[in-house]
Amino acid sequence: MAEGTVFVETVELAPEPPPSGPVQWIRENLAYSVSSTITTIVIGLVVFFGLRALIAWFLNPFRKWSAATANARLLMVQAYPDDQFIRVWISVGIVVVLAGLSAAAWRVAGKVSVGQVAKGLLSVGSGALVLALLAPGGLTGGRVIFGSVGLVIAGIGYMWKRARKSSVNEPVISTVALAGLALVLIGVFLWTVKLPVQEVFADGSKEVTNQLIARSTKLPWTVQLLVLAVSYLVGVAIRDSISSLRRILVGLWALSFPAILMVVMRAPDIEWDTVLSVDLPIFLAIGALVGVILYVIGAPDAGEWKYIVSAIWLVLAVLWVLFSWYLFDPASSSPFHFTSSAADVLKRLEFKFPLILGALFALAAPSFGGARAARLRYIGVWLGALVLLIMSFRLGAASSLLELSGTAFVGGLSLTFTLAIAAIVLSFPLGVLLALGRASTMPIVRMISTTYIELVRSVPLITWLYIGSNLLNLFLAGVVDIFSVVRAITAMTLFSAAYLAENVRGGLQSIPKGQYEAADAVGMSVVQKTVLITLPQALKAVIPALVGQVISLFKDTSLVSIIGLFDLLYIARNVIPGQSANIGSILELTVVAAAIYWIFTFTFSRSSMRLERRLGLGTR
Amino acid sequence: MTDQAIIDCRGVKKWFGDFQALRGVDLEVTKGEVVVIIGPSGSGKSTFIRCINRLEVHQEGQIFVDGIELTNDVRNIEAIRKDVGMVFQSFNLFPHLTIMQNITLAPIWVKKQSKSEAEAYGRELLERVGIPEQADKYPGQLSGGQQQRVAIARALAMKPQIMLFDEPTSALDPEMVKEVLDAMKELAKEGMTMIVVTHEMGFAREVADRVLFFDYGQLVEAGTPEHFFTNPQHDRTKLFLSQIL
Amino acid sequence: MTTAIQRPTRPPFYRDVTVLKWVFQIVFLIGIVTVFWLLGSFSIANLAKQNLAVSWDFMARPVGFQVAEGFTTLPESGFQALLVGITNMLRVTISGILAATILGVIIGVSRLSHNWLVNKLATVYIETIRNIPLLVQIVFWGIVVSIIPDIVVDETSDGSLKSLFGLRLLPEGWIFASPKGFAMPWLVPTDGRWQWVGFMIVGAVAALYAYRWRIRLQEAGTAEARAFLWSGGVLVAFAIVGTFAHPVMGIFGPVFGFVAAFFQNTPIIIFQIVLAGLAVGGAYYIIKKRLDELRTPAGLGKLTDDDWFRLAMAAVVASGLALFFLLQSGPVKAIVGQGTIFGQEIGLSQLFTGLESRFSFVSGAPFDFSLPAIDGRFNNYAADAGHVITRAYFALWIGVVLYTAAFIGEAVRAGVLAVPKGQTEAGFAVGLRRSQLLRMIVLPQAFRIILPPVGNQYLNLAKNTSLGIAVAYPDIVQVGQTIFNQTGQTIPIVISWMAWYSFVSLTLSAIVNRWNKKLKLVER
Amino acid sequence: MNKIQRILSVLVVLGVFATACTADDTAPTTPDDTTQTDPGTTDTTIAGGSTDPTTPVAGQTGGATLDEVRARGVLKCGVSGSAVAFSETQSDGSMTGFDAEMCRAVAAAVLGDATKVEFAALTAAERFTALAAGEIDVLIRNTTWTQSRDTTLGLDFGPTTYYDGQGVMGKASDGFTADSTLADVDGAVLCTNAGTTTEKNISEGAAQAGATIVLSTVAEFPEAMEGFKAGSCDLVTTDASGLVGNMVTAIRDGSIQEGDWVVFPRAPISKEPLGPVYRQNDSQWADIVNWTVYATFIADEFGATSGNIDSLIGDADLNPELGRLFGVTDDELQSTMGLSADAFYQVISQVGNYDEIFTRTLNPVGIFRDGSYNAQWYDGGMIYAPPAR
Repeated sequence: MAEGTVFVETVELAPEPPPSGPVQWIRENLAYSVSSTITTIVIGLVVFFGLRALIAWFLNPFRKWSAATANARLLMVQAYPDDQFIRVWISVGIVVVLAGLSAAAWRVAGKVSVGQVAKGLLSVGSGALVLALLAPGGLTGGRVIFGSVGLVIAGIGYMWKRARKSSVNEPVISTVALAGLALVLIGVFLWTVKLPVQEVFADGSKEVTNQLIARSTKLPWTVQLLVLAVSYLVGVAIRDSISSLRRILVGLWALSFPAILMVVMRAPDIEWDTVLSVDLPIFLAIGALVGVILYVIGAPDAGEWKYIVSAIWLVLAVLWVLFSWYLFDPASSSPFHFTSSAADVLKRLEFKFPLILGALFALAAPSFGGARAARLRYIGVWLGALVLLIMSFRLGAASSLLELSGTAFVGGLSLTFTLAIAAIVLSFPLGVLLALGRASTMPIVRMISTTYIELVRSVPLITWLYIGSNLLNLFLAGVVDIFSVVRAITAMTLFSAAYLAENVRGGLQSIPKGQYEAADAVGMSVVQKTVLITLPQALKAVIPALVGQVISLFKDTSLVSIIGLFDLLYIARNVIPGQSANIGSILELTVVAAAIYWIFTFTFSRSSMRLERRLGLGTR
Repeated sequence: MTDQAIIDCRGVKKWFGDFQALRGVDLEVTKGEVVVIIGPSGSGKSTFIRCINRLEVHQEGQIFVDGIELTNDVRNIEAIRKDVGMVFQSFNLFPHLTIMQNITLAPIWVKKQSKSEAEAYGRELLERVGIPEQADKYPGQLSGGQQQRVAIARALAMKPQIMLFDEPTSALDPEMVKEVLDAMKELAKEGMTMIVVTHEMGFAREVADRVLFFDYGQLVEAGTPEHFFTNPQHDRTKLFLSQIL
Repeated sequence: MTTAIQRPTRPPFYRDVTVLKWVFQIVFLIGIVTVFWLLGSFSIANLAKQNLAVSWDFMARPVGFQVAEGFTTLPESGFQALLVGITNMLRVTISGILAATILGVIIGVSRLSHNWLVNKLATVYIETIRNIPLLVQIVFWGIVVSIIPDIVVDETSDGSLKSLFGLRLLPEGWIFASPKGFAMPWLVPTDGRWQWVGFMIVGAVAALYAYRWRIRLQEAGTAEARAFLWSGGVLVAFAIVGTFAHPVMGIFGPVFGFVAAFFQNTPIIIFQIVLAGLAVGGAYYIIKKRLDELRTPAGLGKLTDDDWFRLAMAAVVASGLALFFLLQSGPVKAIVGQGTIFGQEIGLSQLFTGLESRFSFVSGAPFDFSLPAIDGRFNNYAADAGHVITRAYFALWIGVVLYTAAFIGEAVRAGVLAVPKGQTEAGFAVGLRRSQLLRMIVLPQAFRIILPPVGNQYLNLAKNTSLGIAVAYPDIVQVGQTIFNQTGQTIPIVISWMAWYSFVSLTLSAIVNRWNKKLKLVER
Repeated sequence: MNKIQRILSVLVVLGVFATACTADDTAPTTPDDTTQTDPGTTDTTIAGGSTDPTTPVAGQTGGATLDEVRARGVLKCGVSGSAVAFSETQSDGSMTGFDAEMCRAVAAAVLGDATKVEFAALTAAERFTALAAGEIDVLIRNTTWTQSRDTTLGLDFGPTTYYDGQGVMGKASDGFTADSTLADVDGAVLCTNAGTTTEKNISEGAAQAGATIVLSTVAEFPEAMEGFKAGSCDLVTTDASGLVGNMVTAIRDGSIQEGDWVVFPRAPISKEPLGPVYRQNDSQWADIVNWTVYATFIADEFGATSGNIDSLIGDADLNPELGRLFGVTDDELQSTMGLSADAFYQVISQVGNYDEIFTRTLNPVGIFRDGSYNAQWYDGGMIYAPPAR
């Protein structure tokens, strides 16, 4: 055709924005059909009245929130002495520094678009506004301020969102800048927001006044925030020059937990003359002897006798520990040799455990030895492990310089964390071993592992905690006293190991058979196959499940309150309502405890999701 | 080179449950020989070569590799696996290790070579299979043909006397088959003793010293490629060849 | 080149893979046994120092404490107290599983809803509930129930929840809510219930047949099946007829009596032989099945050492059991009801005697409809009217239900999302509505993916009922704890706990596995 | 080469064991000196050793708790940590209350310093195990002295420091008065915490009085109080001291008026003598704990307080009994018990006498001595110490 039809005069370059605006949004998301409209209205009413009741309950002047704010420290660390509190801050500081450095080393900094920020502002602001409007009662000052701040934030967000539509290239903001802003805001809150604090008088009466949040802690927290910022910047500065920064950080994280325990709970009294007269000789003698043996049997041309020697060695060492420890004690009238504390047991074993460790190293020597350099490296690892072992014995057996009033252990949220971390760290090797045992071709080993895993998993944790708190004492009273927290950790470790084993087994099963065959075909030993091929793949595959388990273990620590450990829940539920000033505050404190748990668990699960996504990207 | 058999199988039998996979296989392979095994799927060819490095355990009969009998003896198994390299149908590269790590893993940990020594040889091998530039990548970043060539390099890194190939090209796209076969031909030229399970008749014709035909767990027919492809004796062989050629 | 096949040379034992493997395992086993032996001897010695010895006597003795709720609140013996704990645990578990499933599906579907409000509400629910320890939630609900008037402003004086926003929901006096718990109408079972249950078992069989019959009809193409409707109808019909006709089942009374007498009067040696025979027969069956699976033309010589181990284990366990039954008449007597176990006569004979008495002719309805009532000057719920949900029960129940439902909701959502998008599109393409699509296309397919995690959640729920101890709900853990606080018999109580929970876990996982298998078959 | 290596390594392994074994043999392994067993331990204990193999396990002879405490330098005292007015953990983590003061008194006697106490907060369930296993030296945790506990647990009970009795608290609006009896509770929902003797007492008591009650148990007593306030419990029962404490606090809070709640019956449902508990068969330690308690009684009896004790002992005509007790005169008996002569002087001057302790800790929650069993014997109460001579 000669004359075509022209539909548009000029070609639009910029696309039309999709229909938007509040009305459109409601039409699409709340009222897209008759039934959805009805649902929205009904649910909306329920939410409206529910929220209103909830807010009313929270703001009710009869609520004893001051019981929580006044006892904030009790909830965090139970009875930690005032003059030693700097230790707690140092511990927090260690974590903060490591967190800052890690954030830099793993390059968590990302970009977020202005649109997303605007959207966030809009929803936070309107949320605050809605809450302020929903609150029953008149327009009192606090509510008006709260509501108007919300309105302003929402307004900024909305304007920003509208504004960005005109620009083609969406601007981005660094998440680090946002995080910095958040830190500044937290700092400002620390110095300005007032919360109820109670003063208790001699006759038992009390007065509640609003005071600055955490009068005594605002300065330390501000310092911590600064430390966080500084350590991040330091991390950014050094991450390119130190190539193994990530590996070093992983090691530091691993060491930080025992280090913090030592700092906070023990302040170990290291007797240097003992270290020089005992530890050093033990280290030199055993280290050198075993080193020589490892050098000899790690040689590539050593025969099978190397296994036999190591096996006999291991059996002898284990028997020696068992028999000298319990049974063949000529001086004891009963077969049970009593030692009064774990520290004493540690002292008694300081010489014997290195021998067991040495035997284990000797058993693995043929797998990891080899050329001269490899053998020397292996001996280096052995010496490092020996140092750690002897150090932990020395530090564990040393008496504490720290005098703690109240119970001898940190309680509250710190205990919750201690339990969770200790249990997950300790259960990890056990769980991996159990998983390998269950996947093993050896029927007796498989049977024992399977029985253990199934039995432990079928019985609830609380019964294991009872077993820990009652039976463990019964089993071992007269041999070694186990501190109640350690008993709980033992029970949780044994419990969590079974679940961990099942997770790891899932990972093991996900490894294709070809991987085993390939490893076999190049002549790897069982140990090599497991350590070099199987476990790295299996563990990587189960990281999400493991993180999930950490989260549930964190929640499960609350069960120790039933066996009377002073964790967060126990303090909230028993100790604080047991103060004569705070009788009747149990519901408030339970809510506070729930909120604390929620904050941590929610943060964990969100970050684990992010981790999963990152890992998913990183595999290929 | 002597006529001494480097692989000597006598009456090898193997069952999976009540399914008999091998029904008494007798075979001798001399040093430097390239043996190609063909046969319909399920005929036991893979099982057979997997018995040679004891990935499968034969139940009756005897297998000698380089004069060592395959038994439950730990020492013998160790020794034989160092001597026998294997390339799998599905590559079986270790996905969590780089190409170089894949190749040097066994020399370092099993042969106890030093790392620098192993890496030097590893680079040489990569050169030989034609992918020197991929050393620091991960298996997942390579094409199938490249992966299989890495697998060959990995097997060669142990300096084996014998190489086993279990259908090395059947998981590959057609255009990648050639690069793998070229690498194998190169190897054969260098005088490596090879046992190859494959459906690549061209390869068999060109490279093999001997072609074996397996069916129902038995060695049905053996012969030189010319004899085999031009004048097969057994009816089963004829039928099979007529179907695939 | 024909070389004769020789016998394979045997490697020296210290290099033989098989020998090494077994030596390692035996050393390992000895190590484990030693550790347990040590622990055992320590605990016995330590108990002796406390003038205690492990004993199950408390099972037969009066306990001297009151259980807060259960089929009896004044148990006569430790055994009965534990039994109360068990039934209480089952009450929460079963009703909790039902409620959590319903709520979980609602939550899961809401999470997928296009309605922003519904979607967000479900998300908030899940994120709140999942991230707070269950124990904290149970404690919270326990406190909340005890202070209801603080929260709900009750307009009526008697605590009866009659209306919402002025709207009458239920007839007056049907549901009560007060800090003392909740009360609702209930079908209170009477003596006739056993016969009625017997009647319903027959009805269930009939319903099953009806179901199959309808399916057959449909397959024959003669009629639309409505198989569920039919079988349900049959069941309802039986329930209604049974309400009046249940005394018919009384004829089973004498039968049960005869069985009871048989167990009571047959010489015990017969049962011993039968049980020993069963053990041997079972082992024979297992071994034979295994051998049949492994049979090779070359005979048994081709068994791996693993197989040998299994067979030997089966044989050893079976002969051990057989010997035990033959030599020990006590346990056998207890099983058939000629002796006592934990001082209780609870054998088969007693079971059938009980059934006999319950099936003898009784007239009247099997259930009474009963409305809750309030009496006394303290305005308590009358004990024998309606059904009262106590504070502890409610706190535990609502805790585990809300908690489990959050996880079930996530499982449902994941399962639905796992159904390929093409299915949804195809469903829309043939003109299904969204709800129909969900019900008829998506959920049935998602079910297969959902079942394993949900089964796991059921198990968790069953185990989590043990947290009732935090609100003093008398389940087996709480009752057991009270017993060992009084008697010091920790070890027997712990063994009872383990036995019971293992039993529950095994049963539940067996049921879930069966379902799983069934679904897989359907798939083919 | 191979052979030489083999022999060498076997020799080395055996050598290690040989040296190790000799090291082990030469180390003293006497049971009362376990701290020295292995090379590498320093002898930090004083004579007698800190860890007699038999001590902390109940049912054996010995007298080493004192030495153990001395060696440790701190007294481990088991308390509740959440019992209003008896042992409260304060917001700064310190322990206050009647039981905590008694712990301090023992520490003052043994170590001369009332602050050298390590409080172990224990639940009802674990308290006896903790004591038997040696986790604590003495248990002062509102624990009722009963025959069964005394005879079966391998523990002994010291003198009663507080005579408590189980009471019931009801609301005046339900018609209860201080004169109500158990017969009046018929038909009520009665709340208490599970797993204690209170539960048993009330069911037995109500049954005897012919009243049927609905017993509703909670896990922790504060929850029972919440229920009582809200109405889910018509009555609550526990030791009268706890009831009064809760009532007074509620009155002070303004949540109830004086007289809204009443505690009854006049004669308690049960006798609940509370006092220190220690391991059986360590009579030296038993004497120390008992006489520390008695010292506070006697000081109260003769009017010696922390305020006036210094002027008292300087006084020439000091009561001879007090003189002996405070180690002023030569015929003091504390040294015989293994304590320093001024042990009880330290108790009174640092902690105070019984009346001071009582007034300081229990008066604020509304518990007073006058007219109760906890008055001195000459005031008609039951606080009565054997003479110090």
